[in-house]
Amino acid sequence: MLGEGILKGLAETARNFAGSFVSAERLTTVQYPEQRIAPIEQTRDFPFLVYDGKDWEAGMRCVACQICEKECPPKCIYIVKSTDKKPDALGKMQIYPARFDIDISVCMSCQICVEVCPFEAIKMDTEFELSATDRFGGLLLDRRQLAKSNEYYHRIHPTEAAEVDARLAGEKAKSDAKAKAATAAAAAKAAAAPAKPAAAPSPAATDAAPAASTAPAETDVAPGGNAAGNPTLGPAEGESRA
Amino acid sequence: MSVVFYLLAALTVAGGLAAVMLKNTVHCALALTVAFAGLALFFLDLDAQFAGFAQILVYIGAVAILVVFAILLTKGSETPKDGVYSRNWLAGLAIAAGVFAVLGWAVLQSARVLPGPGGTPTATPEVTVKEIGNALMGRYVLPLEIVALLLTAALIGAVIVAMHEKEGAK
Amino acid sequence: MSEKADQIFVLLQHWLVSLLPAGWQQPGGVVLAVLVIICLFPALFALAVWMERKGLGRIQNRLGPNRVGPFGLLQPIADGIKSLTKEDIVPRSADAAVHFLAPVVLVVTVFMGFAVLPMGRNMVLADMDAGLLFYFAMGASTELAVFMAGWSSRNKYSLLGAMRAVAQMISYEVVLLLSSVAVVMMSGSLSLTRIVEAQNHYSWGLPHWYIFTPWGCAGFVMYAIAATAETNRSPFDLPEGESELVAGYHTEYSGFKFALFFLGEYLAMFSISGLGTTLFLGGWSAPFSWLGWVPSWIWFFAKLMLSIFVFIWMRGTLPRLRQDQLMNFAWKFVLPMCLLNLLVAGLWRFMGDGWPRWVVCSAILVLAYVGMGWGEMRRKHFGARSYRYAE
Amino acid sequence: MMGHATPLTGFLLVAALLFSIGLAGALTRRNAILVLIGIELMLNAANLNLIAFWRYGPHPEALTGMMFAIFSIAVAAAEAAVGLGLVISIHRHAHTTDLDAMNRMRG
Repeated sequence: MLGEGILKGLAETARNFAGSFVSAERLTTVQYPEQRIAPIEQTRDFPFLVYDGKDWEAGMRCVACQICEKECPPKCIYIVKSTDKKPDALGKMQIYPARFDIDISVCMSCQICVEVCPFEAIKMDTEFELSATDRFGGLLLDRRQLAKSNEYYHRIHPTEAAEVDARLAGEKAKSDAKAKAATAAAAAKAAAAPAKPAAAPSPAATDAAPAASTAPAETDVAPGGNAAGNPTLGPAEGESRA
Repeated sequence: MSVVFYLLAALTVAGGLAAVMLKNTVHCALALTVAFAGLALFFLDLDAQFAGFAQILVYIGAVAILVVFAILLTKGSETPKDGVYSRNWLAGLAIAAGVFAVLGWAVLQSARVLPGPGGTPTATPEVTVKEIGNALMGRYVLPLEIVALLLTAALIGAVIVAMHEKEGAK
Repeated sequence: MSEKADQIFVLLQHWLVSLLPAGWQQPGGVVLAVLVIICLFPALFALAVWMERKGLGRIQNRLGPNRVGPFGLLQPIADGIKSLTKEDIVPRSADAAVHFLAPVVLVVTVFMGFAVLPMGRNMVLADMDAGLLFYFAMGASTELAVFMAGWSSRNKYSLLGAMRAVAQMISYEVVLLLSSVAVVMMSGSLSLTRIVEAQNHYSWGLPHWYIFTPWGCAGFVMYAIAATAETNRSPFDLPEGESELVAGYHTEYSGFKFALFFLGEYLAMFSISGLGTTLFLGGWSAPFSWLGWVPSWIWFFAKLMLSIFVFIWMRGTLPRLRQDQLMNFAWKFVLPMCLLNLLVAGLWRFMGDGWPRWVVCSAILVLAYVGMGWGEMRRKHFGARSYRYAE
Repeated sequence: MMGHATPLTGFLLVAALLFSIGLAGALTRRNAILVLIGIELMLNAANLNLIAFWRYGPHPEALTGMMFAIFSIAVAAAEAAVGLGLVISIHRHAHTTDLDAMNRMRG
């Protein structure tokens, strides 16, 4: 019958209207500045740079590889490489960004920079109250304002931070094992060197041994090195992304 | 001559003149509504309440909107290229002036020749809607039915004339 | 005592007017009444804006404004100040004179509609013999103001919005007139005070309001539909369809002129629901005979606020109608029902008292409603949309 | 309100003036719609005469003048509707509302 749907609709809104006075949990909104709804874990607003340890400049993971700068669709990241190097978490000497600016008035929170970063150096923040009086300078965050500690990262994205830390710890363990193996091999080679004058007739064996020992070391070093050193696009890339 | 009469006369004549002389056609239509409003106030001034409200309802409510719709449908709101007045506008003006001279003379002559009723009005008749209803249903029932027929015919006719021809439209 | 409370405002007016010198008494009384209307209804407008925002909020499971003042009561005043202080931008290509005149004409004609509404026992500004015709005459000239607004802004969207608004208002004004003609036929007079007096009798405590008769109920439903469309509200607010027409005919208005349009829309809502209560809900007459001691003007404003709430309720519920659905509905469903309602009212009048006329009239109306409704729904094949392109 | 101060001739003169303005508009304007506006003005002037004569006439209670005016308002509305319908359909075919250009009937 014509008009039935209208009556049903009106009844529904009437129930909603009356219900909102009776049961409080119908009201989904909160009084914003005073009460807040905890953001869900996957919330993402603007990127920030992660650093380990206390000193933000020394512990910063970013190595100014500029992949995120190239990949950023709205081109809101600007990186200037440093001239000198500083040791990174794995102790390897790395370049660091002398200047790392993100224009959050341009950034569209697409999280592509986080996905392409091979060093887990940039993550998405959940901070959204970023209003500034000066619309250009105020919204251009420099390196100092972007750097936030790993603990902060654990606080806002607990599970994701745990995974990242686990993977980094794994890599560190692997590179430590490799380093230990390298030192052991060097020590063994040094021990083998004084024995060489005594055992001149057996050079072929030592040739084979160093080749063998360097070959495995080579293969060991390659994945670890790539992880820590300058990343080259290709298999290593695939592995760290997974 | 009471002040009200002069005011209304000025309003109506100004509206009429503007409706005829303005360049932009939509402004003419709006000036026309001012003339209609002036006339409606004249009717109220002459204690013809029903006619005054009917005039507002029919003219300002419907005819003015109709004229404005017609202007927009025929792209009349852009100022025409070749002048607003037709070629032989002078002859038209002369004829109109002549007509006004004749009418004015006739009115003034009649006032001089027929004193008495022409001058002062009779007592204000208490015209109630009930009397109008009785008159419409009594003496004027035939014109009422004919006007009803005419309005229906005009309604259907106007729609058919202005309707969009489906087949064979150029 | 209740008699004095009922006539409190009339006595107040007489007392104030008596202070004036003799010659000025009559015009002074009228000016006083006009001043009251001009102050009262914008205040009610502020209350209605507050009711609308809180009501819509509650319907949508949220609180609605509660920051400015207790329960957000000062929110309309804050909106008013905001719109007063906002910059009033007039587009360069706009037609300045007509652009300025449009909101003025709209608000003036809507205010003049209040002159004939009886807000309480002998509390009417101008008790005209053809009061209803005066009201519709004023209602008809608001369309012109809408067109002036749309055309003078020289903006495609506002012209489109104005054309849609005027087309809609004209087709639903016919329905508005016809549904109130049935009331005029039964009460025998165009004067609104006599219409209210005709409804002011009681049998077994129940009032003789016209809504409690079959033709009156059908007439009221159609009047409500036409009233919503006439004021561009809720399901018929296509002219201000924010999504596709930005803000319809008042797109190019800002600051105080936009506030005037906003005021005009709400005043139109007030005056049309005021007329609705006068025609169908018995104006200022009490709902039950034993409630007669309550002052009459309280009933008028209670019914007014109730109909405003129904407007808000419909706005919170119903989706917007497309232009062709809206026009088809007016010309193909509501208008025939109105004409039939006139016949049924005539039948009601000449069948004399008794239950048979109740049965016959309601049967005809229900049958017509279900028949046309069924016919309408059956042909409605909700298949793929067909498009007609203008040549 | 006591009787009118203005004599009948005042109203007749205003009506005559309005009539001639309408006639001037109808004769001199080029756009067809403005000719229709002129005709509307002439019809209204006639209505004003009808009401003036009814009001100042000997038997105002006979309502003849006012009835004439009401019927003439209705007929004028019908005429305006049909006239504008014609103008719109002419515009659709000839793409002009310029009266001087509508000379196809000249043969």
